[in-house]
Amino acid sequence: MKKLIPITIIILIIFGLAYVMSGKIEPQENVRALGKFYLENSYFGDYSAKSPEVVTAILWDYRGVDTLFETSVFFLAIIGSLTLFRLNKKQEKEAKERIEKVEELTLVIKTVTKVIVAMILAVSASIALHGHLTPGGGFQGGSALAVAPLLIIAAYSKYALEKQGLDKTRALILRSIGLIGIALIALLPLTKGGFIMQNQPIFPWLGGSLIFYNFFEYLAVGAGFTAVFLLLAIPEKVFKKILGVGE
Amino acid sequence: MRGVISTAILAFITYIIFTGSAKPYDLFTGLIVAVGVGILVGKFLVREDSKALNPLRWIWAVIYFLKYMLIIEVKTHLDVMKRVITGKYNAGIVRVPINVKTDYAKTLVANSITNTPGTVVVDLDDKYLYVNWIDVTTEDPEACRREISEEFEKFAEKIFE
Amino acid sequence: MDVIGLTPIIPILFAFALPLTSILIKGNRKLIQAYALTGTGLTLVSSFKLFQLAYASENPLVYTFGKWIAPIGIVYEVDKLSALIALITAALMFLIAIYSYRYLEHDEGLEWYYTLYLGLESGLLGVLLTGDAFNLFVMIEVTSIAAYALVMFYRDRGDSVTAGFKYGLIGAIGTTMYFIALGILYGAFGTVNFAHLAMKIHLPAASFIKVSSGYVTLDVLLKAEPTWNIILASGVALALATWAFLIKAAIVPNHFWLPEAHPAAPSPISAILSGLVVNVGVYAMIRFLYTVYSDVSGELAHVVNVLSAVVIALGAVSALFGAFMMTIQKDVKRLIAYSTIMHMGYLFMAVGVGSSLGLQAAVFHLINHAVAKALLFLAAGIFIHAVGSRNVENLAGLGRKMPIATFSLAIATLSLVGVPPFNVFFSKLALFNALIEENFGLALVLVISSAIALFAYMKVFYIIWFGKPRKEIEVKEPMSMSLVVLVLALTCLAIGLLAPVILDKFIAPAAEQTVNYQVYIKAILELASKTLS
Amino acid sequence: MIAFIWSVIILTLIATIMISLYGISRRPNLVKKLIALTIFGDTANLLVVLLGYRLIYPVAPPILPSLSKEALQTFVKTAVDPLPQALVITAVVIGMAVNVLIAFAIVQIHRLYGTVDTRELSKKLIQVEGGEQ
Repeated sequence: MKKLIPITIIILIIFGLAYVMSGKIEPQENVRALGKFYLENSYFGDYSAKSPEVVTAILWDYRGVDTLFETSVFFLAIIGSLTLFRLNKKQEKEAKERIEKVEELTLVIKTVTKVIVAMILAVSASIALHGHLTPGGGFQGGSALAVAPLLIIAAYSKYALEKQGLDKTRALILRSIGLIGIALIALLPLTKGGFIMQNQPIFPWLGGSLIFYNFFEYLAVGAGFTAVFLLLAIPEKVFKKILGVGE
Repeated sequence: MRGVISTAILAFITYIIFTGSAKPYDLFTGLIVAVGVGILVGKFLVREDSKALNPLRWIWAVIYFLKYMLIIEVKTHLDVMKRVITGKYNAGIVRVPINVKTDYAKTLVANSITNTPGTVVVDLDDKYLYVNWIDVTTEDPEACRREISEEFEKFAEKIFE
Repeated sequence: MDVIGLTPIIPILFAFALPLTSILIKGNRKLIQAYALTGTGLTLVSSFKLFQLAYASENPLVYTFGKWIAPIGIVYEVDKLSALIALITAALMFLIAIYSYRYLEHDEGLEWYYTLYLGLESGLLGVLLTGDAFNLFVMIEVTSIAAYALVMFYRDRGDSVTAGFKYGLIGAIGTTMYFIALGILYGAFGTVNFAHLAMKIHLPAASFIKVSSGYVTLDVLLKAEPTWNIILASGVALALATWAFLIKAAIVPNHFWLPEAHPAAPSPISAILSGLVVNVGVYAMIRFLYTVYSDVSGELAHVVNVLSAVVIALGAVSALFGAFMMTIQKDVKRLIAYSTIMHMGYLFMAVGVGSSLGLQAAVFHLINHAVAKALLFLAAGIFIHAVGSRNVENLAGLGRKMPIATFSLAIATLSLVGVPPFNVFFSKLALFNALIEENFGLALVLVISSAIALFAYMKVFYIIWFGKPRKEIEVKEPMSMSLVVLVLALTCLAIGLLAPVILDKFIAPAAEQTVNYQVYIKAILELASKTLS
Repeated sequence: MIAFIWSVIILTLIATIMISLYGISRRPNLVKKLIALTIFGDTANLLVVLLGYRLIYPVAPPILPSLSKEALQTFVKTAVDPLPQALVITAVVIGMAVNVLIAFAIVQIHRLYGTVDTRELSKKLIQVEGGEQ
């Protein structure tokens, strides 16, 4: 009841203001000149990124630098998280050992997870590799990819994942490779006398360099999330011991 | 290289269905992705290649799918609808022995039971399924098995064992 | 010309590869240090080249990423102001990288530290070079996120994690505000490029620009009318953006994160945060007020005037508040952090004045403050490193054991309070001249707060030099750290001695070019017609 | 009528922003602060996406339906503005990155102090004030 009154007031104010406002604003029916330029030129036209997906064309071609640094923001966030939860070699080994028996989920979930993981890998790759044709792209694909390790951590345990060789270090290596790939694709045009992040005509086919960016971004984001999940899956006890904080 | 081919087929089919088109680009990237997925996770999915690639098992799987969807599901739906209308039910959890051995077969049986209305698997261990049943007619495990899961197990055995 | 585009890319590339490298070299500290020095060193070389180019050229330099001219793509537009601050930034980052090695000798995680450090450098340089308002947002975020993480570097200490959390939360609010402002700017003007925005704002008066490139599509873009009421939109957008910049620069009432965040970080990072990261807010403010919204007329001028008045008032409050808070601090680094708030107050006062003199003073003071404040934190860091405490009382009497550090600390404090012949004196003089033109009260604020600050600094200095040591500890002066500090101290002196020349040769042209929005727009347009023809 | 609904949507978003800011500043629980922050960021993103919307029928997403010149004509007439969407995607990723870092900080605070309540935290912080390095 106590919450109802402010909510009612807010709603009334909104409707009242909207009534006043609605006479004054005209609904927007046209795109702005810049938006129209992108719509016209993304695939056809002389100034084209050769991609029918206009948003991806803007992301990785017209305004590619934004995306390059957006990726580095995410990279720095993950590095920051690793810094917060950093472990030295000995502690890392400790974190990899099971301190107690881990309760795994039932057989049905484990079996289904196996099949689903394979399907998730295929689906996420499809999202990433069709980023220049349909909605989606490297980041979206990578986020979908990261669901696979998350499911494994939930259904089995983080130790199962590490036993199969996917530990934090490997995830980090994969992430580094993805990012270096992006940076190299961005710098490649310089060798041909172009500009940083130039797409056409240095990569002349459909989508141009967008495919490579999407692929590397897919790898980097997937691996980055995996590293974060692995870190979060370390039991609280281990960390408290490392930090020297009592229960 | 265990399980690569069968997993790759699964991944490829998923990829093409999800993409929704089969242009050369899709087929080509799909193939690469499928092989990659097969190499990565194949060994966890498949224990014996000869079993997984046996066409007879696939045919049985298709038959089972059709029968399950068209006959068993309809039958149980009607049954539950009747119960909803008449209000006649006698719910309870029963213990049902399970005879199939492999993980996939067990999963198939458990999921089949859960997916039909009126029965839900709440837990399972090595020998038994614990099923929440809408109409407990018997508490004898073997009788339960006959009522609930025998048909599923028959097929599961043919497909996976 | 590639050097313009490459300057922020070099450090980020080094940051990308550092985790992999550190795994390959098995975390060898010396190699990681060498790697970091290579990265920052190359960036320094690149920004020095940039500096030369910018000062040799009449117009701002433009680099088109992906060959897309503005406003289609992102351009880096480097005028003298950007190049000058970029050089200072790169130089300080390089020196502090040398200093960091010894300071962090007891801590693990050097590779993470340097990854974030290089990311931070890339963000700072990107902020300075970019000619696109949305790219500015992205680069501010790069800077901020690295800063948040670095504040939390001592992850087992509750105060630094809490301070980092607070900093992150407030920073995220600020940048989201700025993002909304960008949305409004795009909604109204249909562009997020600085030069293009400036053109749209000055459109009635900008008939001097030949808006014709011979290429139809571009003409349509350039001639497109603003779609909304630009006065209202500018007002809201500027208010939101200013709020964001006030948060980034820690001006009262958005200052509260700074006195916690800056001391909590390792001293080299405190130096960067106080010397360079807060400048982001000032620089962005200058870009908006002096380049995009310079010389506007009519109702827009009214909007800008109100905003300037608010900025000046908040700046004055910050200056006094920072000065008073300095006197009651026991923690050395916290004291210096409050001094940062005070100096940011000066800068905003000068920025708000809106005259060319004010801008000159602001730019000169920004540079001097960066050098002197970094020096102060680094010099204090040497003592803190030796003792392991930030409490002033515990540092008592250490001064006589570390002559170089003490000497530098003395120069830093003398310089910051404004004693001739050190650098800050001359920028304070310039500030005084600029402020007294506007209002006598503002100049008085400057004088009073400086006097209070002098008192606060002298107290610390007295204790460190003459105080009785609490307990005898063996201290040796760490050479690599002391040398860096000495270099900075001499720089302070040199800038002070050469102040008239520097003002004349570097600061005045930079300020002049910044205010000249016509040149700023022209550089973009000329390049556009050249690329398209 | 359309204009009225349009105004209601925009005002609702602005109200959400206000409420989320209230949440960030007033809620004592750090996790709730973070949740309020994500609401704030998402609302800002939604606001910017709305800027690119067109109040026409039919309206299309900015993806070329088929690779032919004929399709382009109707496409340009019906598609929404792609630039705000691109900006928002960038902002979404950045916002998420910041949230990840803040969430990790909260986890770490909880490990160190055993609480995520600002009132208790400030009590515990005073005890270590003037702390040793």
